[in-house]
Amino acid sequence: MAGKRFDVAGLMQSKVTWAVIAEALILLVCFVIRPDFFSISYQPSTGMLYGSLIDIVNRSAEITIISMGMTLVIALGGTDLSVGALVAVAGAIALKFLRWDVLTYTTPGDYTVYPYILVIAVPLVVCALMGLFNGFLVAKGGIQPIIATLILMVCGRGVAQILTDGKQFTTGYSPFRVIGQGSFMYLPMPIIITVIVVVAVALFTRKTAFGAFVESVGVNPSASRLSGIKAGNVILLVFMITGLLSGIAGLIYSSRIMSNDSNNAGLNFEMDAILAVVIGGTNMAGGKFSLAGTVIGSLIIRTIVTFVYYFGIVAEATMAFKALIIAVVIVLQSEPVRKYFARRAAMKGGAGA
Amino acid sequence: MAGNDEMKQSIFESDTFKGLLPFIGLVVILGAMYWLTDGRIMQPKRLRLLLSQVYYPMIVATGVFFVMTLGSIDFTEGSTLGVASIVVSVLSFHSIPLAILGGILTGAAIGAVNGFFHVKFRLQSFIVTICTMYLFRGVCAYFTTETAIPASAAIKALDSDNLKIGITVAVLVVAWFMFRFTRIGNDVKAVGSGETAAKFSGVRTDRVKFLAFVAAGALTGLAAFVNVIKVGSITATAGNQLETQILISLVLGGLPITGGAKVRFSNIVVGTLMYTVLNNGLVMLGFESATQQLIKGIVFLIFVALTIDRKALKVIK
Amino acid sequence: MSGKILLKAEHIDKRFGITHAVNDVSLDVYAGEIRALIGENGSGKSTFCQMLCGIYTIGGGTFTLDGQPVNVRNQVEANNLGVSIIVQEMGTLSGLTVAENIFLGHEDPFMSHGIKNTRAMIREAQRLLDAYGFTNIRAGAMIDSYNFEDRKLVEIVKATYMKPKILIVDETTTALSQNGRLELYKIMDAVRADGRSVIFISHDLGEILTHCDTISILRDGEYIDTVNAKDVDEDGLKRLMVGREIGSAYYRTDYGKTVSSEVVLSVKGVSVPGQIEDVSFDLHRGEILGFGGLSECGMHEAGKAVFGASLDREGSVTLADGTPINDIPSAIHHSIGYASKDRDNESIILNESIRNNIVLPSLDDLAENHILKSRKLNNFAQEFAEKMQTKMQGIHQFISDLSGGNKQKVVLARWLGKGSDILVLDSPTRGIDVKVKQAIYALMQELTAQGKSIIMISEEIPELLGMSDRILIMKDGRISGEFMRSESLSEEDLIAKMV
Amino acid sequence: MTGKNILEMRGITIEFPGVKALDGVDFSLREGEIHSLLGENGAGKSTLIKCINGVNRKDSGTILLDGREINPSGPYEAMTLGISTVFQEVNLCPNLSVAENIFVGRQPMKHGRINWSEINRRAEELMSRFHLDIDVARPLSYYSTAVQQMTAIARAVDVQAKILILDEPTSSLDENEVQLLFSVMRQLRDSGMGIIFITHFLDQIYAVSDRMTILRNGHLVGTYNINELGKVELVTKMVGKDMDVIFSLKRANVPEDSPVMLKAENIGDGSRIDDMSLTLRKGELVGFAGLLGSGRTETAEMLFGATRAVHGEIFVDGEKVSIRTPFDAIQAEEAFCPEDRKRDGIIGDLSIRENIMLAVQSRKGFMHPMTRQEQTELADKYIALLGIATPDCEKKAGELSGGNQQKVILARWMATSPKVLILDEPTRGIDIGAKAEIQRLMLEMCGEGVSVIFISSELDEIIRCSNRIIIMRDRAKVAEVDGASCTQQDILRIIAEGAA
Repeated sequence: MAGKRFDVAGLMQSKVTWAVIAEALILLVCFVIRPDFFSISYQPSTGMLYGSLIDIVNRSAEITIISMGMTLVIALGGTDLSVGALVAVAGAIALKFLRWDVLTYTTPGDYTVYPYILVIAVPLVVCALMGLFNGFLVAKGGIQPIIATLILMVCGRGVAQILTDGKQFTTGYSPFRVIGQGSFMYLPMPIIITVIVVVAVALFTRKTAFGAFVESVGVNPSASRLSGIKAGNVILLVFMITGLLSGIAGLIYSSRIMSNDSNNAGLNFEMDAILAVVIGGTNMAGGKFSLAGTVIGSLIIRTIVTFVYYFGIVAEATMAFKALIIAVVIVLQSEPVRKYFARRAAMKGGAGA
Repeated sequence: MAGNDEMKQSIFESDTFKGLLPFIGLVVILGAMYWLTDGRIMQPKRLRLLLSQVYYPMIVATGVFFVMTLGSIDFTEGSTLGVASIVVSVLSFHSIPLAILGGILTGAAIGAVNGFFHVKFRLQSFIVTICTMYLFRGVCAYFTTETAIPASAAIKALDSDNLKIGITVAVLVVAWFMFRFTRIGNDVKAVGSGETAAKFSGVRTDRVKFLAFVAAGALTGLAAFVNVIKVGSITATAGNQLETQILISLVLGGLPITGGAKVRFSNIVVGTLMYTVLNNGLVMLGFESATQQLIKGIVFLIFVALTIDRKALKVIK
Repeated sequence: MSGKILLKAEHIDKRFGITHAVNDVSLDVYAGEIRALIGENGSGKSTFCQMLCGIYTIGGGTFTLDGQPVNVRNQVEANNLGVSIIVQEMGTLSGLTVAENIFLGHEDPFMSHGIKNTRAMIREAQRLLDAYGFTNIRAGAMIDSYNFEDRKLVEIVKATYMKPKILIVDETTTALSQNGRLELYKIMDAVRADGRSVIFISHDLGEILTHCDTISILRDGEYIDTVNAKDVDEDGLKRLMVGREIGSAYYRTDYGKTVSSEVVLSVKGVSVPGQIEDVSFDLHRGEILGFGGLSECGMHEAGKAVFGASLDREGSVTLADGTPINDIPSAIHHSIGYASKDRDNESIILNESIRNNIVLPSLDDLAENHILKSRKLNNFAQEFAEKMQTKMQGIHQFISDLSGGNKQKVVLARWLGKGSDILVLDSPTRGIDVKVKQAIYALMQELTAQGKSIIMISEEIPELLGMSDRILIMKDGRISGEFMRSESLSEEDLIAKMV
Repeated sequence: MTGKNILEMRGITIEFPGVKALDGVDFSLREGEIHSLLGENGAGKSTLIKCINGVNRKDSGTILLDGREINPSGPYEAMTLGISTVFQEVNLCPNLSVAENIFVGRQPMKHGRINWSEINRRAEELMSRFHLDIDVARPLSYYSTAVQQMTAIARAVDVQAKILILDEPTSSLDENEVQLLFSVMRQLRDSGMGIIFITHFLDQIYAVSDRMTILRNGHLVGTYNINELGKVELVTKMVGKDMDVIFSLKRANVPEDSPVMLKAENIGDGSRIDDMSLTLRKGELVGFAGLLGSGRTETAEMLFGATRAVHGEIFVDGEKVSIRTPFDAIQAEEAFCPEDRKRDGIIGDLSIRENIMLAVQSRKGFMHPMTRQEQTELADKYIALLGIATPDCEKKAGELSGGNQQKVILARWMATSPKVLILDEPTRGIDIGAKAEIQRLMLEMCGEGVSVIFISSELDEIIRCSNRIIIMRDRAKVAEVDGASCTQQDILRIIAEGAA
């Protein structure tokens, strides 16, 4: 009897519960308004399943992937504001390698100038290095993460533009198209990539002790150091992972538009990723993190946007609408509210017993 | 013990040096720009242009200064400026004083929303203000996407340096006075340095925090008035990226991101000036915007590396 | 004493760099007395004597011996004037024989036509040694063949054989065995009996009290006092030496003090869910009310509750005039001060200057028409930081640089400055070293003497027993026992109520 | 006094979800005795009582009343069997009269109507047995708590109880009332009733009871005659921590030929400590005494690599080691409990399990993770070994008391089985029980061959535990004294005045 009562209170205390409830509620509203929101159909022409739910997951790919890294950064007690800029950088480099010949051939065709492997690898390596640079400023330079990453946030897009001479390339190279628009096992490729990334990050943090180290450094760096954890290396690695994941997101993004867009690619991604992590129940002050929560957080953000599009709410209000719902979720998750509900749950449970 | 450490600290680590660094930085950047532009940047016309870009960021920065002294952060300046500008423009057709008042009240209301959620629900200001940033940017976009909102001719007629300088200086003087000579400054600093201890010393921390956000909003609302005078009509991009600009300005000015006792009022003035001079100088030198961003990033990096207080690594509230 | 001043020191002064080793010391040594000179290390007693006998030059002031000024450049000159010293460190020269050491600088009687009559010298030295009873020392042997103690004995001979008017014995006894000491005491007694004087420096207060007539105390280079050995005991001397009590005597020693029946604060039925339950007590004027218990017994929360700092508090906390205390600002406004157990988080603002930490609660009082003046704040902070003897570089120093004890002093300075009449001190001496503890205990007594009341919450039972007028023991959130101050109260009594 | 057992309980076990409230407890009550039941809150006293009167069902074990097995299903059945309970909160009706309260539920009837005069007469009789001359017709609320208590007892007595259970009856009584109650209790005892008495007040136990039974964490500690056990021993038994342990701690015995385990030669950090040397032998405990800022902590930090020694050499177990970071020190099998537990020791938001496994894991490197099960086993082992008070190993370490946090940190390091353990103020700010336990653990580890450096501001504990004491002053070692032969005064003097 006591056990059960505790569980209710405990669940009410958990932010992840609230995130799941919120997502369920939003979907429920969608269902009530438009029952066909949930329909999924097979489209032979593209060989893909099609439907709003698929679309939500597909479109949330970039934020989900980035927020995996962001979860770790936030668990360390930091933030990474540069991820959006890195998305732009990754796209710029990929397109540069695909279309180095842009001066001679003007129409984009199904070809690449440099080997495809470089098109994929170089952006990822560069983004990982830029992440490492962030990590270096934080771990070795002792600069607060928010400021350290602000530097790349400010000049990252500049770098992307310089790399592409301020030009916007387009490409028609079909293997590149696969990343963002292809399919595998009836599912859009970004979903597959997202699943792989989420599983990889989850395995890496939970099947090794890395996750525990991240949490430990996030809660108390000094005690962690004295327990023998090389806090600096943990920080470096986490920022590098985040950089790498931003690179992956950047490739997906540019593959979707088959182009690079240094000004708008990844715009506000840092904010979305941070929100996803926070909605997912990871505390900004660092410590315990929940990757599953983050995935749900990211889905919530995307669901809201899809909802807005789907029901034709004025496009201009999308942002306001999104903010409003997120605000509600976050308020529901806030400590005073959770405590209030936990107390009520405990009281009810107690009365029942 | 402490004494010894102090003596062993290199001059670069000393607080005095760090306190002076923003000033040195400003002089260096001014000097470099003067030299690189062959003195063109100091021409009266250029100088006026430069100053005209200083007014409203400086007013906004003054408000944000209080928030950041708390150790909090505010990302809403841009969207607040946008929304408040719309209000000012619309009201300007009725009465100018009403427009000013409306702008300030709009800003204060947005600040109050931020403060309320930050204080009542114990949410990090970071998160709260990201949400409200989206929210009010959305509101701003909703009203301005179709057409830009024009302001009345009457308000545009006010465009004079004297007025703008007057407002800016008045804001700075009043804020400086409050920060330096009243309880407010002390309370804000105390909360930034140690919230619990401040509470146990009798500071009404929740009220202080709430008021700081309201002040930041109200000043942004006032800045919106100055902005409207200058631009005359409001588009969807009004105040875009202002929050980042203010953040960078204040950090360049030497404001520790964690707030607290080491903030100086001069951070506002020096930081904003430094940012604007750098910005203008780079434009005058004819750099592309991409290169400008890169240079700004590098300058910022150098400054941060030199000025940051490494002892105070902690999360932003 | 005999009343005749043998040695008169006037305004003696000496600096080593920035250290003021001896600061304007004036004292008289009478003929026929053994005068002890005591003080902590670095109090300047050795320096003082070493100036007298020419080891150091005199930095300022004058010594007058028997009406004759003494300003010598080396020990030999001093000897000639009748001042000899047995120094703390090794005073013999190796590579010389015992006899040569004894007559160093006074070889003249043994010289004839530039040739030293070694045998005569040795004979004379041996005679002296025998006369002193140090028969095991051979005057012709090299000094190096003797151990430290024997060499000291040789020094004694050297210093006294020619009957100096003033014999200075600087920390010699520590190097001597019991027998050696007895010999030395005998020699000192003989000097005194002869109407000459001894200046005796030692750390062993017992020895000083038994063998000296008068005792002069120096502290930090300054002359403090001269007392008769008969009139003081060791504790008294220690007090004079360090300027405060040390050792076990730092708690209160009074028992049976009657506490005023005037209630200044009354706590009724205070509960904080999960922390304390139904706690009621009265605090009287001028009382130290101790709270004890195990860590989780709720006593810390009780302290917070009094200060209005508890969330979800039930029950009432009222002042004598019925003013309710429900939140921190009203507590502070009504003269309640609070020093938290969690000093770094709840008491001081770590990243702030000492000044701002001290003035924080008093800002409203210091403001004139809501305007604060820097100078006023500085003076205020300076005054109370000094009152608490805070060790700091200045009031603008950051408090994070201070030691735990000094941080606590700043906290107390803050509430002193605020003029709080009721102080809630939670674990006031936690993590603080002995000297500061003493200062805090002394302050608590001083404050209660002024009619202020203190609630002292402590995990240290001796502290509770030592300082409280009344002790409340808490257990599981309730008050489980009450004890009045009494000598017969033991730790076990309190523990029995705690567990 | 030496009457036969009227109540015997054997192997009583009661489980609540997640906890064993009682675990195989034996208890017996004789005829004509007052038997005190003692234990801390949560020790299982109330559960035992509730088991006797049928409120709680036992999961196993037997209850014999006068040799017959009983299994009361509730207080009423228990009462009919002759077991009456007076609870802490008197469960009477304040609006009814004293007499009514005594007879409620079993009012004497006469011609189908309640016989009021009979009730009042018998009630008066009962009360007068307790030397209480009161008007039994008045409502109960008219009287003091003591009378109410007596009424409850009277009710119990009138049902011809053989066993009377008094649960904390004295907590709301004043001294005179307590004496009154005691005299009633004695009277009832002399009439052959067996009384089980529960109270928190140790004095009262000694004043009134014949025997006592002590419970701890649901286990039986023992049953004792009242003159068998002194107050301090009693408390000791109740809390399970030996208060006397403090006085009986024996410093570690280090053989003459014990090898040197840690040797530091002229180490210095370039600013605060210059030229510090020390040796530490296997199984030896060396205390560091000195004021704060005397260099104790700085030295320890250097030995552990928390601050880097810029010169000098460190040898562990005869081998020269390079210790630049704590990680190196852990590889060299050192362990360090820092002075500031909150800042440098405990990782508050993580669970006890994670806190304990941290050092072991960091020594292994993160690519060789321990499984969840291994972690839990490790944590549970040390929770049990060190007696960390927690429901399970998943509780957040930050929510523990100071003493338990310190034990968690100690467990973290014990789990690495270090050769050298450095403890900086391990007993600061924790309560006496935990202090004693930590000292005991420290000495036990010495006994197992671990070399310990123990830094403390409390001189008596340093003297009590150390084989040797290094005294520091002004950031240098000024003296090294033998732990067995020095006194507090000696150390104080050296601290105050420097070495003689």
